[in-house]
Formats: sequence, C-alpha cells, structure tokens
Amino acid sequence: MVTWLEQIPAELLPAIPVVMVLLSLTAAVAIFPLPENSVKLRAGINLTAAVAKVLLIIALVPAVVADGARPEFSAPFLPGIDLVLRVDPLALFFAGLSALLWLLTTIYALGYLRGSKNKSRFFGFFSLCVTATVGISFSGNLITFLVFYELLTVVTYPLVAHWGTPASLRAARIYLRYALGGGLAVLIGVVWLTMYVGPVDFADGGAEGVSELVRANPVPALLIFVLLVGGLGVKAALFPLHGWLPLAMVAPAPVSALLHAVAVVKAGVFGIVRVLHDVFGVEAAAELGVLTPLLILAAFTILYGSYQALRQQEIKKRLAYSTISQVSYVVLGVAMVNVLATSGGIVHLVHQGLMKVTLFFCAGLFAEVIRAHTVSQLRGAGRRMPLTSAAFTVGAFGMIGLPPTAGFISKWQLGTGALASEHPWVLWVLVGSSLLNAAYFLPVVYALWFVDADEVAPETLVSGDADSADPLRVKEPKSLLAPALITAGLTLFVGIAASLAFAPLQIARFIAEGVLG
Amino acid sequence: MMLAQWALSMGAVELTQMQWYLLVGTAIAVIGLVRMLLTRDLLARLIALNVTGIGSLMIILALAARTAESGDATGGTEAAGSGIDPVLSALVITGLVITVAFTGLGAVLIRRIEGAQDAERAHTLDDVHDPERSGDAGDRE
Amino acid sequence: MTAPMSLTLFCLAAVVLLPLLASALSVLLGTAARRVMGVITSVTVLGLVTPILIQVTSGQTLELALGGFESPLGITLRADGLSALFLAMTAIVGAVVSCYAAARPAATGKRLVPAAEQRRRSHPADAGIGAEATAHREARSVVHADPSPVWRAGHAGFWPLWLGCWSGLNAVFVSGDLFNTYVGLELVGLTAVALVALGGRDAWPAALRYLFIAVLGSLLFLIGVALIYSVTGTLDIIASGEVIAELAASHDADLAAVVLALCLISLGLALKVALVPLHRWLIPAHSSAPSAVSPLLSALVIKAALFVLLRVWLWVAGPLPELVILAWVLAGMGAVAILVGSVMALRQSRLKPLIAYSTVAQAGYWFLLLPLLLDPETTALEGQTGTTLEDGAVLAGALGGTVALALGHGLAKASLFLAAGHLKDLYGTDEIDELRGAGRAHPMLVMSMGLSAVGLIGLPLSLGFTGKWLLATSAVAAGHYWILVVLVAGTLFSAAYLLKAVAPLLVMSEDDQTALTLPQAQTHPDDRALTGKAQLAPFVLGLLTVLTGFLGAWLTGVLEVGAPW
Amino acid sequence: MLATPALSSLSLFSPSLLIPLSLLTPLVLVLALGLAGLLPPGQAFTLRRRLTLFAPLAVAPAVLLALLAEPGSDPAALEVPWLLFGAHFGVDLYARPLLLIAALLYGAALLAISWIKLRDAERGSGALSAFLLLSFTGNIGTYLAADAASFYLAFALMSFSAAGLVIHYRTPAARRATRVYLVMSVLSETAILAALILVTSAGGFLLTDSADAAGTAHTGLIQGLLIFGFGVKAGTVPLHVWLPLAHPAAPPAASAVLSGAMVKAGLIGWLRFLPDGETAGAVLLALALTGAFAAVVLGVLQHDPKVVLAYSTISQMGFITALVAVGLMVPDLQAATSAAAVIYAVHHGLAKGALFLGVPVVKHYARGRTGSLVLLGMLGAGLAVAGAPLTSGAFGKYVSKEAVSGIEVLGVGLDQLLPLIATGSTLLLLRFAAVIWAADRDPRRRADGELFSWLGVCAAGILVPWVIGARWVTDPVQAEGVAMPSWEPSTLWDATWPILLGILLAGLAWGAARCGWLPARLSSSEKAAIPPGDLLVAEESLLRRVGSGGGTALDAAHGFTSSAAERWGSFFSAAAERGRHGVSWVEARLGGWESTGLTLVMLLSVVTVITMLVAGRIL
Repeated sequence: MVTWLEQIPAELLPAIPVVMVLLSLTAAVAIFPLPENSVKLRAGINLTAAVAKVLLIIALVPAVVADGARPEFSAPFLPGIDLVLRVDPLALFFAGLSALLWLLTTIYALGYLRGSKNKSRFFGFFSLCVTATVGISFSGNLITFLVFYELLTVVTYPLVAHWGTPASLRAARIYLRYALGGGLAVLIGVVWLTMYVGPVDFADGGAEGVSELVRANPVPALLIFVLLVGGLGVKAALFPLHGWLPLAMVAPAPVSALLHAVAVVKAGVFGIVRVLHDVFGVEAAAELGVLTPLLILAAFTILYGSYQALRQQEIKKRLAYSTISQVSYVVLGVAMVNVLATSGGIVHLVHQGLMKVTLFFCAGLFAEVIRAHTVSQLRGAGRRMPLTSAAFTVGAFGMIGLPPTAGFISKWQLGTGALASEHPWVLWVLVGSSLLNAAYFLPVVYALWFVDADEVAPETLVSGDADSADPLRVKEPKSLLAPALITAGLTLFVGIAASLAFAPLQIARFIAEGVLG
Repeated sequence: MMLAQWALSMGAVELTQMQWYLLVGTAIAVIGLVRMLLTRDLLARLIALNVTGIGSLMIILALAARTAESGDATGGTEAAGSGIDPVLSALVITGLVITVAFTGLGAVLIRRIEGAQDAERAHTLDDVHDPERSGDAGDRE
Repeated sequence: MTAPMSLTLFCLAAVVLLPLLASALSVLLGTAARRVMGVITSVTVLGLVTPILIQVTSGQTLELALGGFESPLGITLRADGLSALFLAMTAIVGAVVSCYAAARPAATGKRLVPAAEQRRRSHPADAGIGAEATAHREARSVVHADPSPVWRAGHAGFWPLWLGCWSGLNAVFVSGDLFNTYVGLELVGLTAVALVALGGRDAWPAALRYLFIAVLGSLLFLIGVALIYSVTGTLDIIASGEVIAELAASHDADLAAVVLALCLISLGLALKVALVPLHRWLIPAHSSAPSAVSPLLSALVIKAALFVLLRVWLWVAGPLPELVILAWVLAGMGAVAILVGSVMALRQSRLKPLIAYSTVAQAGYWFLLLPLLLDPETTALEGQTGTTLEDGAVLAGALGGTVALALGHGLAKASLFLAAGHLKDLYGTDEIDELRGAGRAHPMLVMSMGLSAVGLIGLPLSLGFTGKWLLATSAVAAGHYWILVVLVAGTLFSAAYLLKAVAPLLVMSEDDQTALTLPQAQTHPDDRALTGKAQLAPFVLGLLTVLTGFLGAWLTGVLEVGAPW
Repeated sequence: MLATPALSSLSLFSPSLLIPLSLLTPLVLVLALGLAGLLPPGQAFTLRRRLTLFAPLAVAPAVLLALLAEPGSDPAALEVPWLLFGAHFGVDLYARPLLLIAALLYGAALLAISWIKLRDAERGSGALSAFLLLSFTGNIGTYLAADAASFYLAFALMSFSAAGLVIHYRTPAARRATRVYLVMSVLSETAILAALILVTSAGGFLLTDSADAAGTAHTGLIQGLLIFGFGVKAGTVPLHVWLPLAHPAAPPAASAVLSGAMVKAGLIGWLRFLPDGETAGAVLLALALTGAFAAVVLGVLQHDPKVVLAYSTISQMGFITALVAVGLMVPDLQAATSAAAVIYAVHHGLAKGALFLGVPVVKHYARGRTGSLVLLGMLGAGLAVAGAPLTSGAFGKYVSKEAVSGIEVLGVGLDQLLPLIATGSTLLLLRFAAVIWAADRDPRRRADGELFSWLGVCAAGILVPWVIGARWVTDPVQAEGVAMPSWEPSTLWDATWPILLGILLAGLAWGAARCGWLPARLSSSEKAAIPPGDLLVAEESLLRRVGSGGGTALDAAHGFTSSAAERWGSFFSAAAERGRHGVSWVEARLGGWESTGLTLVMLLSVVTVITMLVAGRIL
C-alpha cells in the first residue's frame, strides 16, 4: 500500500497541499445542507475525507522529509502579495498531527453526539476548523498564515457555542474577544512588516530583508515582534492572554479535545515557531534580545498553569490549565537556541497533542457514562470503566513525563537542551513542573484505581454486560472508547519507539537541524 | 430696493450688478436655510425649502451673468457679452424642475402624515366615548 | 470602432436607459406582470454590465457621447475602473434584491386598502402613491362592514420606483460630467424618498425628513457645480480637472472659488452619505423602510453620494494642498462616525436600527483616505531600508482600500438587512431579546447573518479584510499611524455589536438544560414564500461577501484604469 | 503458553537473545493477565489461574542470562537503536550477581503465591503476580541497562509497580503506606531524572562513562540529587520512613522482594552514577552509620515481626551504604569496596528474603513434621544475617572488613565499627525470634509451594554467595575470586565476638524487662513505643506545613492579583460604560430636526470660513 503512494509523480506534488485544504472544505460544504437524520451519509463524508487526508500526509512524508521536495502552490490575493501553500517538514509535522487526530475525533464525535441536535452544523464547522488548521500548517507566507489564523477564530466560535446555553455563549463571546484582539495584533504586525520588507515569505533562517531591518532600526522590529508573538500568544495561551481557555471547556468533549488540545492552541504555538524560525530567524531574534524574556514568560506560564490546575476540582478545567502549561513547553524549547532544545520543543507539539487528546476523550467518556465531572466523582472509576481509566492513566503518566510515555521523551530532550543552552535554570522549571503535574494528576489516578467508590449513584449503574463478575462494571461505548485507546497506544508507541525512522522525534530533530544548521 | 440704496449710500462698496445679485441670492438662500432648519411645522419647512432653492438658483444666475460678462476664453462658443451663459441657465431650469418635483412629493407626504395624525386624534376621542368600536380600523401591523 | 467596441458602448447607454424605460413601462402593468418585468430587467442589466466590466478590465476607458452631441451641451457617458466596479456591485445586489422582492411581494411595503372595495373583489382605485391599479386575487372575508381603510402587505409601487432608482444610480456611476451626475443624484434621491414612504404610516415622517435632507444636499452640490463651471468653463469631469490643475500650478486667484465649491459639495454629499453629525435622518429611514427596500438604501443609495465624492476629490479637485483643512475635518468626522455609530449600535435593542447604525459606523471608514490623498509622501519610511513603495502606490492603495470597503459593505449590508427584514416579517418584531433562539428554525438565515458579519467586521477572505489591509498598508506607508488605531477600534466595535445581534439567535436552552420558549412565527396567509426559497437571497449575498475576498488583486488592477495619477 | 526452556537445550537459544527474552517474557505474561479481563469472567478467572502458575517460570531466562553471560562476552551486550534514545543493555561485573539474586527471589515469591491450593491462595493473586512480574522486569532492567534513559525507564517501572504490591490488601494501613511510598518515590524519581539529565548533558549517556562524566560538571549537585534519589530506594536514614510502613502492609512475598531485590536498585544506581567526592562520601558515610545504629534501637521496640525485619534491612543497607561511601572517599579503594558491597548485597538479599518468606512459613508449618525443618531454616537464615562464622554473612563481613581496612572515622577504625553493626543485627534477630515465637500458628496440612520456595531460598542463601564470591566477583588485586576467609582461629573469633556481645546485651535487656526495671512504655506488649516509620510523623507534618504554607502564600498572591485585575477590569468597564452613556446622550441631543439643522449650519459656516482663510493665505 505504501509503495503505491510513494510513486506519486513529482508534478502532482504541488497539488497536494491545495487538495488537502480543499478536501475538508468540500466535506464541510457537503455536510452543511444535510438534514439532521442523514447520519450515515454525514458519517461517510466525514470519515472518507479524514482517511483521505491521512493517506495524503503519509504519501507526502517520504517526499518532503527524505528527498527534500518543497511542493508549492500560489494564487494572487492582494496587490503584490499571493496566497502561498508550501509543504516543509514543520508544516507536514503539524498537518500530520491534525489530520490524524481529526480522524479519531470524528469517530469520537459521531458516537458522542448521537443523541444531540444540530449535528450537521457541528460537523460542518468541524471540517472547516480542520481546513483552517491544515491551511495554517501549509501557509507559505505570513499573509496566508494570517488569513487561515483568522478563519480559525471565526470557525471555532460556533463550535464553542454549540450547546447554546447562555454559559457557552458567554464563553464563546469571551473566546472571540480574545482571539479577535490577537488576530488584530497580528494583522498590524504583518502590515508593518510588509511595509518594511514586502511580502514576508517563510524561509529557513528568516525572511529576506528582516535581518537588515533588525540591524537598521531595532525599535520598530522589536515592536513588530511583540505584536506578532502577542497576537499568536493569545491562541498559544501564554500567561496574561490565557483567560479564555478554561472558560471554553463548556464546549462538547470532542470540541475541547480537538480544539483545545490540538487545533487552536497548537496553531498559536505553531505560529510562534514560524515567526521565530522562518520570519525573524533565530540569529535576528537573538540580536533583538527577545529570546530571554520569551523564555521567562514561557517558564512562568508553565508554573502558573500547573499551579492553577492544582486548584481546580473540575476535570476539564484541570486539563485546560494543564494544556496552558504544557503548550508553553514548545515555546520554552524553541526559545532556547540549540538543536536539542528546539527538537524537544517541536516534538512536544505532537506528543502533547496525543496525550492531551487522550485525556479529553477519557474526560468526555467519564462525563458521558458515569456523569463524573469532578475529581472526587472519579473515585473507584477504575473498576467500573477499566479501559477508559487505563487510557487516562497512560495520558496522566505522559503529562508527568514518566518513561514509557511520549511525555518523557520531550522532557528529556528539553532538559538536555536546557543544559546545553545558556539558561541551565530552565531544567529546574521542568523539574518543578513535573512535580506539580504529579501533584495534580497522581491523586486522580490514585482515586481511579486504588479507592473504592463508596456509594454508587443508582442511575449511573448502566446495565453492564449482564454476566460480568464485577456488577459495578459499566459498558463503555465502543465508538468513544476506541479513539481513546488508539491515542493512548500511540502515546506509548511514540514514547517507546522514539528513535524509529519517521518517528516524531526524528522529524523534529531534522527540522531543528534544518533551522539551526 | 431701500436696502440697495442703503448699501450704495454706504458708498464704501461699489457693487457691479452681478455682485449685487450674488449678494441678494446668498442672503435669500441663507434666510431660507435657517428658516427651514429651525421650524417645527412641516408645511412651513417645505415653503422654506423652496425659498432656499430659489436663493441658490439666483446665485447660479449671478454666476452665469459673471461668466457671460467676462466672456471667459474657455467659454468658447456662447455669444460674447449677451445676457446669460446658456449652460448655467440650463442648470437653473433643471434645478427648478427638480425643486418642483420634490415639493410635490413633500406636499403629498405632509398631507398623508397630517391625515394619519388627524385619524389618530379622532380615534383617541372615539375611544374615550365608546371603547368597544375601536381597535379594528387601527393599524393591523 | 470595432464591433465589440460598439456593443459595449451600446451596453453603456442601455445600462442607464433600460431601467428607466422598464420603470415607465411597469407603471402600466398589473402587480404580477410588474414582478416579472422587474426580474427580467434586473437580469438584463446584469447581462449588460458584464461586457462593460470585461472591456474596462482589459484596460480601456469607455466613452460615449449620447446622441452624438459633444460636450458641453451633450451628455457624455464615461465608464472607467471605478464606475465599472460600482456598476457591478449595484447590478449584483440589485438583481438579488429584485428576485427576493419578486419572490416575496409582501416585503415590498404596506399599502392602504380603502374599506369600500374590500367586499367587492374588483380593482380598487388604490390611494397609494401614483395612480397605478393593484389587483387582489385572494378571497377577502370581511370581518364586519367597517368603513375605515385597512393596511395590506405588499406594495406594487415598489417596482417602478426601484427601477427608476436603479437607472439613476447607473447614471451617476457612468456620467461623464458634473451636471448629469447632479441629475442622476436627484433621480436617486426622489425615488429613494418614495421607496422609504412605502413602509407605511410610521415610515412617512422618516421619508419626509429624508426628503428635506436630500434636497438640501443636492442644492449645495448644485451651487458647488455652478461655481466650478464658472471657474473652469466646462462641466466635464476630466476637462475641469485639467483646468483646475493648471490653475493650481499658476496659483490663480480663482482657486478660492474652487475651494469654496469643494467645501459645499463635500458637505452636501456628507449629508447624503449620513456622516456622523448629519446622520440622524438615516436611522428611522432605513429601519422603518420595508424589508426589501432597506438593503437597497443602505447598500446602494448612499454609495452614489460616496462615488460622486470620490470623483470630485480625485478627478476634479485633483488633491489641492488648500483642501488640507477640509480633508482633516472630514476624516475626523469619519473617525468619530466609526466610534459613535458602533457605540449607538451596541445600545440598540431592535435589530434594524442596530444595522442602520452599523451603516453610519461603516460610512466613517470611507472618509479616512482624504488626508492620505493630500500628502501621500512616503517620507515616513524613507529612512527604512527595503521599502519599495513609489509615490502613486499610496494613492492607489488608499483608493483601492476605500472602494473595497464600500463594495464589501454593500454586499454584506444587503445580506444582513434582507435577513433581518425576513426575521421581522416572520416573527412580527425585530426586538433582539424576543428573537432569542429564532436561529434554530432558520439555519440558513443565521448562516447568512454570520457570513455578512464576517464581511462587516473585516475578517479575512472578505472584501472588508482586503479594504482594511490596503488602507492600513498605505496609511503606514504615508506615516498616518492614527488610521491603524481607528481601524482596530472599528473592527473590535463592529465585532461587538454584530455579536450582540447574531448570538441570541443561537441560544437553544437555558442553563439548566430546560427548553427555551421560542418566539412563535405569525401566520401569514398571503405570504407563502416567507419560509420558502426566499431565504436563499441573503445566503447568496453572504456567500458573495466571502468569495469576493479573493478579488483584492483584480480590484486594484481595475482601479488603475482611468485613474487620475 | 511459552514452553519452558529446558535447561539442556542451551543451543536452542542463541546467547544474544537472552537479554530481550528475560525482559520480554514477564511483560508478555503481564499483558496476557491484563487482556484476560476482556474474556467473560468465568474463562478469565481460569486463564488467570493458569497464567499465575506459569509466572515463576518467567524468571528462568534471567537466571540463564546470569549463568551464561560472561561480562564483556557477546550475550552480555545488546543495542536496540529504535528504543528510546538508542538503548544499550549489558551484563557487567556488578549486574550479574544482583541479577541472579533478583531472579531467584522473584521466582521464590511468585512460587509462594501461585503454586498453592486455591483455597489458601491470596485474594486477587493474578493482580499480585502481575505487579510482581512488572517490578521484576523493572528491577532486572535497572541492572541490565547500559544507558541513562533505559535505566530511568526500568527504575520508574519498578517503583510504580511496587506501589501496586504495597496497596494489595487495600487495608487503611496499606493505603497510608502507599500514599507515603508514592509521594517519596515521585520525589526520588524527579531528583533522579534531574541528575540523569545533568549526567547525560555532561556526556555520560552511556553508563560506562557516566561516573567520570558526572565528575566534570555540576558534580556537587549531581551527588546531592543521586544521594537523595537513590537514598529513598536504599532506605538511607531520613528517607527510610516508607520501609517500616510498606513491609507490614504488603503481602509477605512482596515484602521479601521489596527488601531483598528492590532496595538493591538504589545500590546499583549509586555504583553506576556517583562520581568520586570527598565531602559526598563523608556525608553518605555519616548517614549510613547513623542509619545502621538508629535502626537497631528503633527496631528492637517494634512488635510486628515484619517491621523488625524492615528495620534490620535499613540497618544492613546502612552497612552497604557505608562501603559505597568509603569507595567515594578513597577512589583507589573503590573497586574493592564496590565488590564487597555487591557480595554483601547478595548475601543480605538471600538471607533477608529467606526471613521474610519464613514469616508465613512459620505461621503455617511450625508445628507437625515440618516444624524442625522450619526451625532449622530460620535459625540458619538468622545466623547468616547476624554474620555467624561459616555462614555467607561472615564471608560478606570479612570481605568488607578487608576492603575498608585502614579507614579512620572520628578516630575509630571503620573495621572496628562494622562488627558493631553485626551486634545490632543480632539484637534485632533475637527480638524477631521472640516476636515470631509468640505469633499465632495456623497449621496447614500438606506442604505446598510456599514451603518449597522458602526452602529453595534458604539453600540458595547458603550456597550462592560463596560461588559468586569465588568466581564471579574478581578481586582487583588477585584478579580472580575474592579472598576466602581462612579457617585460622583469628578470623573465626572476629566473626563470633560481635554475636556473643549481642547475645549478652539481649540477656541483660531480657533480665531488666523480667524484673520491671524498664520504663512501662518500653515494655508494653501491644503498642510499639515509637510508631513504625518514626521520623515519618515529623516529616509528614513538615511536608504538610510547607505545602500548606506555600499554598496559602500562593493563594494569597493569586487572590491579590485577581482582585487587582477585577478592580482594574471593573474600573475600565465603568469608564467605558460612562463613555458610552455620554456618547448616546450627546447623540440623542443631536437627534431632533432643529439640532441637526443647527449643526449643519454651524459646520457649513465654520468649515467654509476656515478653508477660505487658509486658501486665501496660501494664495
């Protein structure tokens, strides 16, 4: 099967990024007008689009990573500036993650939303959101990135407000306010930069003209950097701009799984990596002297996120704050200018996505099956929902950074990278955050497995498979459980086989070497 | 005309005929404008509108005279020295026609509005006398 | 003149005269026939505009002297980039709204049916504007023999007035000289006032107020034109522009008259575009107008005045340094308009006034370019390395930005007003908190309101975004950083009030999962198309708002044709 | 299921397969046990029962590996490029004996649990053997790992699966023990992670060059972290508090493994990573010695036999840590002291394992025909731990004394101090004998796996240390087996006088207790004077105080910042609201017809006049 894919003729390659973006767009356009009850057709469209996208990514990997092809497609958009879609390893990295997790989250959402209303609207916007994410990953210049970045804001609003309760509308409004503010900051930054250096094309080592700009007049360059990273920081949930993330947990589980673990949050961080590596270039950024403050901000966000997570009793709120702290690992890694730390940061982009999606799936399962929303309600869930609890445990161990899981790999890379950079104190931030992670995840795991549920609310006693020796055992719905187990398995596989040929770590290392030389 | 003598007697300013008409036209336009903008009564406002229209047209006529008088080089074809510049007079005529059209439309609207207000007032009086008959003819929005 | 050339010239003339002819003809037809005539005319005008657009995009300004009379007496029609774009937008919005009005005659206004003929299903002499007869097929059950007249939905007078207004608009866009522009403006003003009056009893005072404002504006414009003629000796826009340029070069004393003319013209047109201190007439006019009329008013009618303003400022006055005070005053009023319009929109409790105030706010954007026109020097960036902007680029960028914003606003506002009007007719009210949860029954309407919101806020993939991008880049190039601040504030405010309008429609259940008490749709015996395919119109316009986002580069290319610099 | 590899068909398995085999077989078994849960419960139970029967055999590949793999030969090294960061495994001098001991102990423990009749079996024996297999894999993983990442993987796997052993009975005591154990192991894991990262970034990824790489950068920091991290596992004094709590709570087989094999992982960690350092060695030595002696004092006062044994483990580990500390202080003695530590660890593992497994054996088989056998076995194991002559204990102590001869501690020769530890352990063992003698009996008719495994361990305890000492652990000086204790009277006397002293002291204490001289609290029978895990109460309260103090401080800071943010937010929105209200008031005033008219007139006049003036001036 894979050999067939490898022989994709060279001239078809530039078409792939466009096909990827259009794929989920056409899926969305097809899904919107569907009536509510055509479940089969909607599921079919969704799944075929998702599977096709994953296959395309697999086809691209050997071409782009192995023999360095850079397929590119550009269309006129603004006077003098085109919409450019280009595939480079970093783009492939992020697009691969979002394509894979979109497939799993679609399966999860099909099961999760079986009973609810507005499914066509949900899946339509769901596919649009992935279009925006893939667009962001493949964008070749700053304008295309901005267009898809803003599209992501618009498209995620109805997903956050899906339940239509006043609370979710309020959360969605606050999210929109943050995201629009961020988007405007990026717009002004881009306008200003374009004025100085013309259309800003992503190029390894920084867009042409930007390094002279930094040398000629550092103050505007600094302001532009602050505007860009500030605007992107909103979606990357850096410290002062993270307020919207915990509130957006009102959204349905698949939304909080895909959006707040993968699409939205990662788009922000991916943007910061692009700005640092491909717009300013690391040397220019170092010359500007912005790396250390960014490092300190990321470190503070990590500790602040973990501290806040410690104080939350609701599971999804706790996961939200842990997302805030985990995402800043990527910024931390990238801000330390050496190959080890950068590859650690970039690989954490994928690892954190896998782990956090598993945790959100399990949180959704717990909420759906045994109505458990707070940590105390999870007592004894290990015996009642063993497979979900196992997946949750794998995710939790990943968050803490224990070896067999992917979290350990990125923490180890970041640690060694920190010591190799000129900020060895970052190691203690990592150690401190691991302790804090353990402090707020281990009690949950302990409650899951080692505490017996004192009283079992009768209505949650779904009639398990009748002859189960353990009367408490609850039937876990397949379509929700399978994605959770798959992502948990992936977390373990990526954690163990970290040095495999096209494993995330190797691609991240390849990217880091490409940028830092 | 006393006004004209008063101005002449002032003697300070020696007005050519064109400037004099320009001055009068502007005065009329300004008076009409102020009157129109400050009255509450609709009909008075419509009439003031016409006065402003006439004032502005007088200004244009004065300008027409000026260009004719100066036989401006660029004027080109129109007859030198004879009374009014034809293009501007066409402008004045069209202005007149349009002001008339608008006044017609305004009059109809005022009649409608006042008619509605009278009906409204009549209804309120009826309601006071025999409440059960009201409501039907009322606006069924 | 090659064959296609004469064909496009024929189209140029037809685009103005055909709607006028159709308007006159429709007066003679019955209600149903008028709707058919209306739709046919709109389609043909759409067809006529395309060759003009193609010809202009290929880089050629079309010029036609009607009836062979050369200027100064004859009427010359000229279609350059700017007019082609406005023609296209008007054609698209006009066609869609006409189809909507044809599909839903009830949306065209309210008419007063006298009691006498309610019993007899004959052709009553309608007391409506103009003597045209209206036929009623529906069976009329009389409640009780009450002599007073009764209001009925739908007003056949809509069609002649709207086609007349359309021809006036096209006349303004393609007129080569100032006098014809004046005549076009008047035709638009007259028909617009009448269209507003179709909205029934509470629309009449608004219509009257609109009338006074329109007349006042055009009188000021007339005096201005006369002054310019007296100085330049010609009414033709291009010719007068050249004369004024010479005068400016020689610092002639007559320039004072030109400056005075510019002041009068600008203020008259600002009055017609409803710039902030002079905006109060627009709110009652656009919100009480019938649901098929308010999109036309907001999207098209005020654009005519804007078009003339751009013509005068760029082509005729050819930015004179003396106009710097006027430019800053207008730009200041524009910035204030954005803030005041948005704040007032936030405080509205009903949907249509909110959208009207949004028009007032968006109008502010179109005046921001004036100071840019006057000192487009790019010294601000001179010292910087790497800037490649030459002098004309700033002007092109500013004009491109303003035109993109205006066109984007036209499409988006038409869609928004259509959707809002539809909801008002459906539920009888446009109070926002009474329409909570109405979105559940009309996903298409909510989607089109969402799409138009994207266009109005200026998020990417919409002409709004292109406009803001072009305006921002040329502002930064010319060193006018205050425009950036205004754009950011405007975007955030517009997001706030559009969210306030659209969000309540999405509400589905109270917090404790109890079902929401939905507003119940009123029964509309004579308006079957209400829930039917008429909802497609706002959706089509919404889609167009987003899809035209890709045309940024093409738009600036077209504007280069016949540009003054 | 996996056919048990018959000992004779060695050629069947190529030697290099042994390392992966020994690591994977237990994991495969655990996976099978886990997946059995998916079957309907009836079949699941029988499958699990049959799997637990096979469990003891899972250790066979490890035993084979230990026997066959000559350090440095082909089967002794394995490189897995795709695992973690490129994993390396290998059997070296220190790993081989500990590997053997671990395999034997885990085999015996699994045997004791599974090969018994159903009615006597532990509740949930499947889970227990699964966790035992997991911790076995982790344990031998720490010995076999040859690079920092896989060492850490094995260490984490072992410590977190040990939590499963401690919690097994789900009693409140077990819960508390597990909580304490988890908190301490998380702290130790994090410290070790930091230390390993420091070592790796200093170039010490492969263990062969870890120790000297650690010497190059941040040495003091690394030493501190390693002492803390592995100290928790090795039960060094302030960090030993979890041992006395965990052992009574865990099932006896599990506590045998805990004391016998898992504690040694701490030792191998120090040997692999600790860089030489005078001060670190001194600190470690001080801690070791205090631990060795304090444990005796505390252990004597306990009533539960397993707690006494736990304290004896702490004291013995103190002995071994002292050896390691000496190796740190005097680098050229390091080879000898490490070899001595390994041999002593081997001896202690087997002997202590025998004692722990003996506790249930005494309970079930003390009476009847097997009574004498049990008495003999326990006596033998006890004497070995005490270090009586002719036992493996004597051999271990002799080698250690040889290694540290000449080291002075506060003026007293170290080789004088070590025998005193033997006295302490004699006291503890007598206490253990007294307590176990008084414990209740629950006779069981037929001999089963529990007895056989115990006998196996006792036999191994007698034989294996000598074999290892002779052939496997090469003495750096004679480059072959470590010097064997000669039979002259002087060495014999050296081994016996500490024991006699211990017996003498015990007699005195016993006499005092008889005639009531001892204070009431000390001699009370049921409640121990000092609760097990003595320092724990202090440490727990300290930790709680620090946690709550930090928590309140952070909450206060958070409260302050959020209230400031709220105040700022409300001020800002109030100002915005006032602004909006002002705008709408002005706008309303402009509303009327007259006011618009007025503004228009004003605007017209003002603008026209100004522009004309400006135009005039410019012209």
